[in-house]
Amino acid sequence: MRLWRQLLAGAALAVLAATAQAQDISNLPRKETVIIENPEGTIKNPGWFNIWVNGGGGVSTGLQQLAMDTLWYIDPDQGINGAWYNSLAAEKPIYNADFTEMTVKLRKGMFWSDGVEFTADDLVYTVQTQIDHPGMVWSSLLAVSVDSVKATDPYTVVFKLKKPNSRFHALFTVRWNAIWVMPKHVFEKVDDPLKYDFANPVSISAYTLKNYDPQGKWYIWEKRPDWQRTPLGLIGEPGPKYAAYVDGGPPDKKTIAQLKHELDIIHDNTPEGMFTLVDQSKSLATWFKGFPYAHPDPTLPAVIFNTQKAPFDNADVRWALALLIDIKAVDLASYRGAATLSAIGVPPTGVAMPTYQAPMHEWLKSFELDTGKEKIKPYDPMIPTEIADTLRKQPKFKDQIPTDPAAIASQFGYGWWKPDPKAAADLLEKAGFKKVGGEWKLPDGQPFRIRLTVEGDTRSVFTRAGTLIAQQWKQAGIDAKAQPTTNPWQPMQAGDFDAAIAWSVETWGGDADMSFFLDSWHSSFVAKPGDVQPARNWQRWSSPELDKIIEGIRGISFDDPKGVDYGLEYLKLVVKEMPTIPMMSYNVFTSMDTTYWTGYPTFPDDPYTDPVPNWGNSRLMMIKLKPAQP
Amino acid sequence: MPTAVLQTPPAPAAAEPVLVVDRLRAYYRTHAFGLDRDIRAVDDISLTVAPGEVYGIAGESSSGKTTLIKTIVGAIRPPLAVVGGSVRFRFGGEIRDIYALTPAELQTIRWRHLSCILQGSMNVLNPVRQIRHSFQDFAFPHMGLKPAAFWQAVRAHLARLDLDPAVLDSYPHQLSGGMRQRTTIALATVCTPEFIVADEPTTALDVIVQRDVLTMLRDIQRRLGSSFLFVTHDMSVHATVSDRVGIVYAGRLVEEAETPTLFRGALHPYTQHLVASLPRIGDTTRRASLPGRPPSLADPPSGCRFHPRCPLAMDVCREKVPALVEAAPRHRVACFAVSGAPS
Amino acid sequence: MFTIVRDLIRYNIEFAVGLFILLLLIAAVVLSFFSPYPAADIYVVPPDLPPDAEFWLGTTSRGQDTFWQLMIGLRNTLGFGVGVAFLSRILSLVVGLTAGYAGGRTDRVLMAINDSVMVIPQFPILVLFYFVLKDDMNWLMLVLILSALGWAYDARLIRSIAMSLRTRPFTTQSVYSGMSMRKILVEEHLPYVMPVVFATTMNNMIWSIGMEITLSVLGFTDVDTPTMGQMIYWANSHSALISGIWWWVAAPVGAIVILFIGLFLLSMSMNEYIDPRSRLNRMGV
Amino acid sequence: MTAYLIFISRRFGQLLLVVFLGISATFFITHMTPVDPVAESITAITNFGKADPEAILLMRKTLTELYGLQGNLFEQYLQFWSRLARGDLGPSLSAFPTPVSQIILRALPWTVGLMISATLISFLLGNTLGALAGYYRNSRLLKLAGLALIGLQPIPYYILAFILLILFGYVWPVLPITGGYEMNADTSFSLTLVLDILRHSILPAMALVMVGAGSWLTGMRALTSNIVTEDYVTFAELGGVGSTRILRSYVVRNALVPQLTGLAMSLGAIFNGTVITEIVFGYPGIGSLLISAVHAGDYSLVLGLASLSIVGVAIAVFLIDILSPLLDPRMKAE
Repeated sequence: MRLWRQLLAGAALAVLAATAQAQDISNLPRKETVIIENPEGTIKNPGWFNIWVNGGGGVSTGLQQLAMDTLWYIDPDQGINGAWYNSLAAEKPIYNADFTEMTVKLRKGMFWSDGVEFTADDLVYTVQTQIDHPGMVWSSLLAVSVDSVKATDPYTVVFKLKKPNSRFHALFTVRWNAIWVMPKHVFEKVDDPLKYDFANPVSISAYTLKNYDPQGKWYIWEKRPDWQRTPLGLIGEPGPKYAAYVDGGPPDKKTIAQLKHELDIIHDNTPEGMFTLVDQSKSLATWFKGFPYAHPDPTLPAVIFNTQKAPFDNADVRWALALLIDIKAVDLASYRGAATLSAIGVPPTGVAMPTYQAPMHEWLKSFELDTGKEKIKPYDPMIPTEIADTLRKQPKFKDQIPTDPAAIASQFGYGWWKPDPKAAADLLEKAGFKKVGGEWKLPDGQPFRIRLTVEGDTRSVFTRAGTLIAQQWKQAGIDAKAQPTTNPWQPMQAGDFDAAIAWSVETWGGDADMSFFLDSWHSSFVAKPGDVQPARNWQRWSSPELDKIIEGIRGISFDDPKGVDYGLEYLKLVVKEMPTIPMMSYNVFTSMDTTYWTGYPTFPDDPYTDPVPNWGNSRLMMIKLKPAQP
Repeated sequence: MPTAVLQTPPAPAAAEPVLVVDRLRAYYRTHAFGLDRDIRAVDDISLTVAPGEVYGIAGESSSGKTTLIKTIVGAIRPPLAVVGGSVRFRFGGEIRDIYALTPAELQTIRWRHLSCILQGSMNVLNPVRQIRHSFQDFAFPHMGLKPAAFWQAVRAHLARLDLDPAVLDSYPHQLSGGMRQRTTIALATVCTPEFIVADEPTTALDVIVQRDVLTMLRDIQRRLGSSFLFVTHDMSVHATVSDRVGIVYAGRLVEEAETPTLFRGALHPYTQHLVASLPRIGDTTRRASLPGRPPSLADPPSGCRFHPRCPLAMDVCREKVPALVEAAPRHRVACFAVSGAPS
Repeated sequence: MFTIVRDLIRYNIEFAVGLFILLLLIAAVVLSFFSPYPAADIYVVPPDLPPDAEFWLGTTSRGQDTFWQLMIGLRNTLGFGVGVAFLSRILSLVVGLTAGYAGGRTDRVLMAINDSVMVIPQFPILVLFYFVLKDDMNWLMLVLILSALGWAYDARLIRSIAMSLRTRPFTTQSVYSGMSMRKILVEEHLPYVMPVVFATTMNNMIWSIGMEITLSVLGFTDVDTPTMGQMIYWANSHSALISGIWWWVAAPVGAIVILFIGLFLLSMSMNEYIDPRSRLNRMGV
Repeated sequence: MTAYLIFISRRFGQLLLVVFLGISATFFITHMTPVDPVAESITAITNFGKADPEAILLMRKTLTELYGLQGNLFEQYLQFWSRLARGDLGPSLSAFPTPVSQIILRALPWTVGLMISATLISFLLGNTLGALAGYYRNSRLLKLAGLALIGLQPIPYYILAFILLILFGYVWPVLPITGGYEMNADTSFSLTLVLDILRHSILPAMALVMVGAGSWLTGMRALTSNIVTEDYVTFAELGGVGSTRILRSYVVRNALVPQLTGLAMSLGAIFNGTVITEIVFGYPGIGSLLISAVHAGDYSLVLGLASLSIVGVAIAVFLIDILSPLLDPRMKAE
């Protein structure tokens, strides 16, 4: 007993000692430090900086945003000097006529943080080393397309390709990430690049590693004194002297941390968390000033069907299920209304809005669907407006909901499918289904059973959407049930699922070229049932028309205006076939605190980049951020 | 210390009594778990014990013996409650009313002046500690000696009782029942208390062991000259040990006399029965066993509590409670058949 | 029996309160079958309403009536905890008493099994089971798995008591008086370990329900069976704690706390009654 | 004495058996998981970036070979034991080629430090209150204290932790809410570092104790309330032995054996880590490591952690078994 008295006394003392201390979260000068959430959370193998090997080290720990670089960037939004800009490359890629050769001109006077100049040798080494070491991240990508690579002079590299590839440069064009260049002079000294942890990474960008948590919870980067000698430096001088990427913890905790001004940028949050911040923080910046606040990433959450599995191989069934969804309810249940809807197969964001969404909007209004009994016009352009009206009724959002149709379109989307149980029933009957005692039966008499795979707690909004969609299907007489799993990509790769809420469409955002995701939808990549399906055609759907479109795109250069026409063709095709039910943009609730920093990207004032901080592209923020306090 | 023991002379019977129990009433008051009643375990008992005297208390099991002792030594835990009467000890010339004492005072009296030997010696010693610790806990605080002197005294005491000092280093479960009981007795007597209460100290021991223990008790009592309150249901034990015996029946004292008197001329039918049931050499007649069983103390029979089983029962016995009256010098009995019905 | 209960209520406040709580819970369970809404359906009422006359415990951000969610959740959680506790108690009593009494080879074999179960790290195993079973990882399955994992520890506790009981004279006596082992264990030893069993039952229920909640919070359970854990999971994934929907969290937490205080009071008063050495049974003066 | 030695050696054999059975069971359950480490790794690589299906198929092949996952389950099982026999847990699959042992050892001290202190504090607190409550049965104060702890105990740990976090991190911001030490702290040993670490451990420890003490209390209370009715306690009271002494040397001393078993168990079990503590307070440790390993299908890491806790608990059980005859002399060494 005496012992525990002592222990208690000890604890009490500890509390005193603790409270006596100052409450800084770090000993860095706060005014010169920007603190950013890294969604990777705690890094399992913190000391691993070899980003070319998947060694359990972090990627968006600031490593790819602030220390790595490569030839080109395409910004998901406007960018500072245009969406597509040259980084280590001096100019755009130069292809030969049949796209079997690509020449790259490199910038002069770019230096690694250890003072060695970046030259063509580094690029050649990057490509060759990865081809030679199959375990490396981009090894296979390069191996399958590169025949040979050589430097014709210190600032020119020529790739000879195994087969025509008009999009080869995409490998070196950052959308979230790309193939980062390796420092030859460091790696050539190690005997096995697969086992090398690349401690104290030399940087080719404006920051270098200052310190990191051996427990993997924070990484601190410091502005390079010679930041001018880096591609990022060429765009402008970075504001923050230090940038810390930290493990934010659960949403509620991040929110508290930002209210305490201990976390400048929250990567993503629950809608409620975001609303709480809007409600309580006096120093908040968000992408959309008002509702829905979030940044729409160029990623398209959808109901993805396993089209190799009956009855989901039948377009009528897929359409029926689409018409049984009340998107308004889903939107309110998942994003609490804070989503940008999309009826078509391209994320409603960036250039896609003018190039695809707007023109398709007109086409959809007149689009007709044959239910077997009648022809209906399923498209409802009024839905976003109705959602806006519903939200406007809630006092706390009242004055934040736009009324101008254009604004509504850009924030809530152009439209979606009108719920139509009757048409859905017709379609199911057309597909040979029967309704027995309020229960839909397959043609063979079995109950119509759907397990809708959703991602568990990590993406709660998807879980919410899935649960509600399952419920709506259930109410229509289908044995539907949402099935949360911690990693939906697992069953989707294995083809072990009925339907899932995930995405198989990702675009550049800042560029109209669809090949980024569409190329992988080619029938030649569709795995046999039971085999592993490579990214991204999780629906395992293919059609001759689609193949034609894809091959067409392959045949033209990336900046050929015909690309947009192909894009529109693809969009119309997937509307008819409905291989996935596109729902909305992937809205990321990124919130930024202006207590210490200003100049965050916002729409429409200055949408210069995606604020979502794990994107390689988000490095542009460093240029625009200015201290808020002297 | 030892010398002191040797010098203590046997106290004269006429001296001031060391214990006076006056009209003691102790009931179990229970108000729970389906039972809501008073159990009159000790009902209006008065007795005195002279210095150096061994006062025996006899009676069937569940007649209230144990409770009587608990009450006398002041080990009173709910639901047991003292309803009336008093218990006074006379230690070193001053009178101590056991119920008037503060817990602290009570503690100073225990073992120094008043110690006990309990029934069921198996569990009276802390099973997980060596016996030396018991001596340490029980005796050391009361003897006011330096540790060295203390242990020397303890060893001497054990030796005097023919106990190997090695018992100090053994655990209770390592000792035989007899050994354990002897150790307990050694423990109870090491402080040479004026008054020792022994509750069925020899029960559950086999006959031979019983004898040793009894002789040991007797002889230690002689040597210390302490008074004993000796409880057992076994009349033969009383015959050998007690100077005076009180018979308890259903919570009341029904007869009290010096041992020889009691065994030769018991007056109360119940006592007569107890005495008669003792085996005697050469006697072959069947023992007449007493009909019926001891009454429930929860609602005892009206009048004389023995009447349902009494061969001499009269009407008056059913209505009136016979008082304990002196039938002969130093011989008290509570029976209308002896004292005659009240007019 | 009836008089006992009556007097327990009359004279033992702990029991009275405990019983009252228990009745409340039973009422809740019964009530849950009359819920106006299907348990798992969402957006059946307007979301985020604070408690008022119409919605006694307010409504959740999923448009569910917190009160009815709580009733149904209580039913499942209670069933869950009791199920696990009951099954695992039986296992641990049988193993613990037998091993402790029999000793020797029996003891060694039983303890080898016991320890193997005991050392298997529960949490990873549960998570793994979730991955393996996926859709089949329902409420009942979890009950079985947890019971299979949750007995070993208490079996040891009971064993250690049984071992010391064996050295008591009354055991030896009953052995000589030719009682069968079963009889000795059930009639002589069981009452002695009962208080501990009661205590462990509580802890076991706290453990199993806690496990269920932990797994739920991490999203490793069946979201279609509302339990306390599920309520907290959903509340948590809607940031209820910080967005001021406190009733969504308070309801299940309050319920659980009350549930366990009730259990505790009951087990406390029960000990008084069952423990063979509590003064009452020794009153045979 | 020799009997005791035989007993120990026999128990040691049992220990080895238990460890073997436990680890084997975990091995097979682990390999039942449908999660495929290669697929996971590929997801990690391609989820965001450019993905060329052809390339991905090639990647599968190379990674499967690299991770040494070819060969059937039984072969892998043998391989596993032969490696383990050499004390090698193999390379982590989700952090290839870093050795599992290195990853675990990095996080372990934090878990051990936090858990041991938290466990001991709750043990002492719970048992002390439990013993007192069982001995002084009608003390109002103790009843209240007991109820308080018992009321805290069932509160879902996640919620309790968060409430503490909000109270001491936001409402009354006196304690740090995240990490094992402040960001950019100089990790070379110094008083400031120790204080800093202490400071960061207060909230997690507090939460653990709050939920932990209750069960000790109830257990101890039940045991004590039995023991106080034992003859040797009554006798000691008649012997005028002081009540604190009775409580300590008679009551507690006799109740200690089962409780110490419990303590040894929970000390052995600390290698399970405390996932939620680590999640809520962003505290370093092996708990969240385990979760991520399970998600990533990183068999070798899961097994490494599992084996650790298996050995931990097994040894605890072993120790308590060989020690209990010394604690309670009545138990003969069997």
